[in-house]
Amino acid sequence: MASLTSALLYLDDVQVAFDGFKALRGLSLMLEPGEMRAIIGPNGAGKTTMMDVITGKTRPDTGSVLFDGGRVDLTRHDEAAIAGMGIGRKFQKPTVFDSHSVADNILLALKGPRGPLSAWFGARNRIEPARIDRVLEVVRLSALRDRLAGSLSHGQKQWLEIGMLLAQDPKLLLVDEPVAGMTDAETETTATLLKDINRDHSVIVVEHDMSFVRALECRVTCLHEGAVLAEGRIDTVASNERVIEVYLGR
Amino acid sequence: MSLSRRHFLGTAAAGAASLAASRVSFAQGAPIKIGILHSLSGTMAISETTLKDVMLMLIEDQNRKGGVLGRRLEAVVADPASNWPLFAEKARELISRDQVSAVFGCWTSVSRKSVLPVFKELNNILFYPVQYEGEESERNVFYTGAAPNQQAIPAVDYLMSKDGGEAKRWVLAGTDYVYPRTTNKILEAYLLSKGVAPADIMINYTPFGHSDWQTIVADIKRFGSAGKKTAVVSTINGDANVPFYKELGNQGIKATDIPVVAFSVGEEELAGIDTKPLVGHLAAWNYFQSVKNPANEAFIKRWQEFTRNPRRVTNDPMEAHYIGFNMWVKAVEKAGTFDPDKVIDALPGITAPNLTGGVSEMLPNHHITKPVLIGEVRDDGQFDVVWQTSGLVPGDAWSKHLEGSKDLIGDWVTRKCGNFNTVTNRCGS
Amino acid sequence: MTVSPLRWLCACGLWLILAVAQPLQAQPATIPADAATRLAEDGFSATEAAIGLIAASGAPHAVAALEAMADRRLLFWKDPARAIWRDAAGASFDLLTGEAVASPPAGASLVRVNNRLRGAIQAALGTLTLLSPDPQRRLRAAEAVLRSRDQAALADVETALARETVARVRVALLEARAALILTGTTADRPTREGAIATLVDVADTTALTVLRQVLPTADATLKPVIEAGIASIERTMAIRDVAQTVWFGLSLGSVLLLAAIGLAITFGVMGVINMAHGEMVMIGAYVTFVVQEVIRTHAPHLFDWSLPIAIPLAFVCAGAVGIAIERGIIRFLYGRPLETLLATFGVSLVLQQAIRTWFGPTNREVGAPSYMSGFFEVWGLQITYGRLWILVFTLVVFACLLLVLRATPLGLQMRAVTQNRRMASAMGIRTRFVDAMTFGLGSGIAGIAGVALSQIDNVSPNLGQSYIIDSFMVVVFGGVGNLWGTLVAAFTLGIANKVLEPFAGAVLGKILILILLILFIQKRPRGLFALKGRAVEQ
Amino acid sequence: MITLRLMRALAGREQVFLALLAALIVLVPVGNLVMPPDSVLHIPTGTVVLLGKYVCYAILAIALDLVWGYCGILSLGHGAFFALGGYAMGMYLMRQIGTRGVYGHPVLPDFMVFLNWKELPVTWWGFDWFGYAMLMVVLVPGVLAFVFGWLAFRSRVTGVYLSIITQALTYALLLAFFRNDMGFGGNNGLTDFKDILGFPVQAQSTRVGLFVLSVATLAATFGLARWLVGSTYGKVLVAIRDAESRTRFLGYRVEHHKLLVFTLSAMLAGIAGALYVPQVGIINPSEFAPTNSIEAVVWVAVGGRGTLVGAALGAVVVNALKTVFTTGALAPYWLFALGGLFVLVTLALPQGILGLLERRRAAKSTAVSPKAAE
Repeated sequence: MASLTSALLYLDDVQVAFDGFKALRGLSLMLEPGEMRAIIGPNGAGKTTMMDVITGKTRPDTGSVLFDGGRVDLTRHDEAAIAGMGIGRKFQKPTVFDSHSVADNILLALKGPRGPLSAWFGARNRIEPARIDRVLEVVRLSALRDRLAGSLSHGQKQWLEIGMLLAQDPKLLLVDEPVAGMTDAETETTATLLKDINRDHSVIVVEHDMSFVRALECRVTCLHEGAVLAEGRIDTVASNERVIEVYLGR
Repeated sequence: MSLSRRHFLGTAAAGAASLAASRVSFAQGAPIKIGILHSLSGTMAISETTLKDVMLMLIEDQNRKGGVLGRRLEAVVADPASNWPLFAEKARELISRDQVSAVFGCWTSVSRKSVLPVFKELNNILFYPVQYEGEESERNVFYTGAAPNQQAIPAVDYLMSKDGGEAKRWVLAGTDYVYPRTTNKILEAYLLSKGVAPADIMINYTPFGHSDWQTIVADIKRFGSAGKKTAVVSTINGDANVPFYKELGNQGIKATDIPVVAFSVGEEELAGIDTKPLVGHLAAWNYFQSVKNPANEAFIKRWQEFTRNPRRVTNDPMEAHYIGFNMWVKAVEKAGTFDPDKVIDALPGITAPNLTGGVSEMLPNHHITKPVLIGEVRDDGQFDVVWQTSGLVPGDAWSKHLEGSKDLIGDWVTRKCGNFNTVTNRCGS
Repeated sequence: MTVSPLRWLCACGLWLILAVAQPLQAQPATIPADAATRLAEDGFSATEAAIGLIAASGAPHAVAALEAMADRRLLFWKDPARAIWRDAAGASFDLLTGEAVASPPAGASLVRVNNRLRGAIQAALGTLTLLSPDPQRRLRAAEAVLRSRDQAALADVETALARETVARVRVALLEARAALILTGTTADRPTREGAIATLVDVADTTALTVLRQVLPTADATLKPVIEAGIASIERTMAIRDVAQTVWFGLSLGSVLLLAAIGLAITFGVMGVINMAHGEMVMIGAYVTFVVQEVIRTHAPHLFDWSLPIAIPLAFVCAGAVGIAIERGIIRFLYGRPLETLLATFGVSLVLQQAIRTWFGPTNREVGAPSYMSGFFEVWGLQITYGRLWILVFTLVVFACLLLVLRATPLGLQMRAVTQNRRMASAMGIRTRFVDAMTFGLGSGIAGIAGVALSQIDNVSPNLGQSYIIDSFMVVVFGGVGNLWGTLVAAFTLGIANKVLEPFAGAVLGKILILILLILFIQKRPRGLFALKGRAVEQ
Repeated sequence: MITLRLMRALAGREQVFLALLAALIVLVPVGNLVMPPDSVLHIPTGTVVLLGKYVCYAILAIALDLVWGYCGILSLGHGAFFALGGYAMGMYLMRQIGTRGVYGHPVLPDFMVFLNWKELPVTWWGFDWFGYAMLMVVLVPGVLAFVFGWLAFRSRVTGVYLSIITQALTYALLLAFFRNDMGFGGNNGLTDFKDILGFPVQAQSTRVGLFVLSVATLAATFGLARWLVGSTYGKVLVAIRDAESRTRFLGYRVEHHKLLVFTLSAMLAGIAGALYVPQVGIINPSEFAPTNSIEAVVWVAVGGRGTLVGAALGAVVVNALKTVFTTGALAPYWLFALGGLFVLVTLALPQGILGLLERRRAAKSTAVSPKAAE
């Protein structure tokens, strides 16, 4: 087992309650640097809440959330700070800046100073277009460079959002249901894309699509009622009695 | 048939012979324009709309009498929408674009202050019909409403008299703006000079449109329980009065215990209140609709006919416009021209009958002489005059009871100065 | 009219009682002719003398005549001096003899009264009616004696006290007697001490007034007793003040709640920013005005029913206008709250000006039915009926609304639609209909609020504007989408306002409340009782 | 491609706007000062004052468009910043009156004399110095906006909630300035100004000068705003407007960005107020009325939000309508017209007048383009 000091992300006994409803009840999770992890689980298992906790949107009631070998306590920081530390997040519903062009979406996401003055007349105005092009190439959107993001198809938006994540160059990517609403071909491409990304980055993918999870060929964690039900290789998890009972069905 | 009746009424209202409207012939020349600058929308519409109507009526009647200097008069109505900068803008429009010969308008002090520079710059005439805090005398403005010495001080005198109940303790309650502040300053100085102890004076200010009077009315009640006869002098403004009086009625403060004398509550304001619980509370004005004399009765009749509403009430500022308009007509006739500059010089000394049976005179300080009447509220929303000054009181532009202004006088006839200092003998300081 | 025989009965009854009580006193049937002469002088002092003559005459019709004078129904003639009064039905009676007059001559003038005379009449009536069979009258008489401190009444007060059975009147008589004893010169020391003790027991503002009044002239030995009495009353009153403040706060809170409760539906439940909300309140107030006008002209005896009649009408009118606004404008703007805000602000301007055009810009008179006027005292606390009924009414409306939301199909559908529109639609709920009904409900409740507010505020086109900001603050403070929050917020703000008012003054108090609210929202952006969880945040 | 074309089209509109301002700067002084009064080309002083007022409103509208149109912060309290700037200028103008007040007091303004004030309150110190007053014109609204924004944005008060508390802010200020004890003249406000930097306020040439200054300031404001929204910062603002939490997860401190634009906008509003006061001759608490702020929002909506030029256009159009409608027979219907306009714009013209023109042009070009494509 990995230790706290070597782990990129370390969640221990995290609990979150909303008005009495316990969304997370003692969730513990550990992620190695460079690892890709798929999270599965039924609705209400706490997948999105977990992401909220990691990215600083929701503060846990108890438990510790540590990053970068235990050096950073994520519960003490807000979204912007956590993003700055190198945790990028893609939402379940693709969220891009509709009234900006595809290139501008990437421009805003690219790593670099993010203060208002820098944006007004500082470094962010002098970003080289080549950096944008490089990202667009990876997510296969070069041809749509000047299109308004709002006019993209659902799948294209998903990719653009992944592109924006890449542009941030984070240590860890949190990807929430990246293939929802995609065609089979698009799903396949996305799997390849994520595996490519995983070469330089750690990735956590939340997904329902089991064939997609299989295609990722990574460790799988199954959540249920706010805690880990099973963890391991996909075949091990998929054959777990409890997993079958609560999630996969017989 | 109707022609002859209108003819008769017109005559009655003016007290002079005239021809029926259709038969009046005017001399050559375009009509002379008169500006009417009263808010028809916004918060002040509640008070000012009536004044616009009364001006329209007066102008119509004057035309029926043959106009002025043989020229027909034409009203130009502007709506400054209760917006103070808009008052200045509309005043400028009336004077420079419409070339009016005089403007009748404004209600609040701030609207007057707002248009003042415009009238000075373009040298035109403003007739201002509302009681105000004084401390002003401008060449271009004629103040036909009451100055504090024509309303506040006589009212207090009355309450101190035997008939008024010999009040010994005073609550000065007002809306927090310049008129109540100044009036209360003057009254406070006056009361202290009359030997009232500072502890027997309670001053209270509330915001515009204050609607929850529970605490203040309870305070007044408690203040009135000190064993001395207590009276309330109210300079509460417009909208806040209705809830104030409703609360007074509800908390059972009767006029026989603690009388309230108001300076901003007239027939028009009472029209919105059930006055039965308020019988006996007082108001001080220079005119009440209930005053009995032929001129007033004709005026009321004409007004109700003009507005096609037999229940329409008249009030003090309407009378002020009535006096002001008639003074303007006489001054134009005296000067023989409509030129505002000449009319301004002709106005001081002009007299015109008021509706309470006297004859008011325009003074050199551009204020007028008026009788002061104290009325008690009746259950039908009218006032019973219970006291009145024996003669007419000349309006003081500058209060004798304020430190900064007791040496100042306004005199536009001999000294040509609105703020002449009688101690230093200089204009201005 | 039935009043005049009643009056006569009262007067006769009084006469009978007087006759029984004082059998030795001669009973002149007439008022001295001098009274008419003095009245004909038409001066306040002369009239005051006449009042004295009438009151002292002991004539059986003196009460009726004095009441007529106070109500401006007494007329006089000069040369020869004569006076008659009219009763409420219009019949005329001679002042001196009390006999009916068939056809009074022309040229009469009204006897003018001012506050001083009204006070004198009240005092005279007080003495004359202390033994009236009607307890209400006796109470008023006792209060009049207390106010006038007319020493001559002391004997009558004692007599009345001896046979008084109604507790309330008894207290008033006791207080009056104590006041007479203390302000008089004849009583001995123990009697005076007893009187002081009585006043300390009553412990109201009048008692305090009397004690303060007699303190300067009291003899040195009695002074400490009076001072101790004053201190005791002041202590009681200090405690009472706290209760009074709380009551004022509750009352203000009920007004705030009433104004905000409709908004809690349209804004809180539907998320629609309705800037025309205040105008719905205004419509309700004008409906009340119209109802009262109709009643005044067609069925004056129904006046006390005007509010119960106005409430459903106001609900329907304001609700209909609300539905029209929702169907005509707001439904195109769902999901765009800021645009809704602007459009409804436009609507509010139009509605204001429409009312101004139809009803004129001036205030309209809305009268208070008998049960809404006056006050009663509980433990020295003055509770005005109007405010009390508004508080009760507000709570009833609140309870009804809760019931509608919890227990009716519409309430269920409303909650379903607000929580998940698509799902509700899929379940067969007509979401558009529910939207319109919800908005109509919120507006209708605002209309009902207008009926109540017409009792304490101006009925003018500006009525609505004065409540809109406060209403929004209440809803936001309480937490959007939470009716209980709105309730707590309204009463909290009401009481806070009233607690601050004596220290900071009305203006500064209001400013402080606003600043505190702004700061509070920074601390808890979603109000006092915010719903937590993911559903809310999205 | 479409974006680019749109950009070019917009830029064209902006050029027209700036050209118009340049024309105003030249033509109005000539028309007023050079042309004889009976000439057709003469522009009466009243019109100059009126135009000057519109221009000040246009500056306010642009300031508001910056926060609302680009950053999605619907401030219903911008009138407060405008009024604060106006008060700062008004206080300077009051101090310039010197001994020419009716009481001839060397230091105290008239309203303080007759309320028996003995000395100048601290808040008034330094306002006799023009530089200090001008500093206050931007500093007071700026600091208020900064403090308010810092509190509000940090605790993520957004959308409607923010609108309501901005409204509460201006309402609280309204009540405060109505209080005579504050020492700002209460309900009457500040008025009867004599001169500004030694030039008499009433003089024709001063009026024209102020007008030219206002137009120049409008141009400068527009330039600044255009530079800002054209930079990446403008893109960040739009990103915040469209997807605030997305922006936050990208690592932007949304509150800092909002705070900068909000403070800047408040300062611009303050400058607009400062220019407005000497031209209309009065500043009074009713400028704080929540209705005024809402009306300003409507100008922006009418012109077209998020376009800058549209905001300025809306301010001028609505106020010109107001001028026309409030005189003569139409006067009682003004509120119907204004209210109707609000409803119409929000329902039928979500992009405002500019959006309408844009659509017209787009329709024309698409009608032509198929042929061009062939």
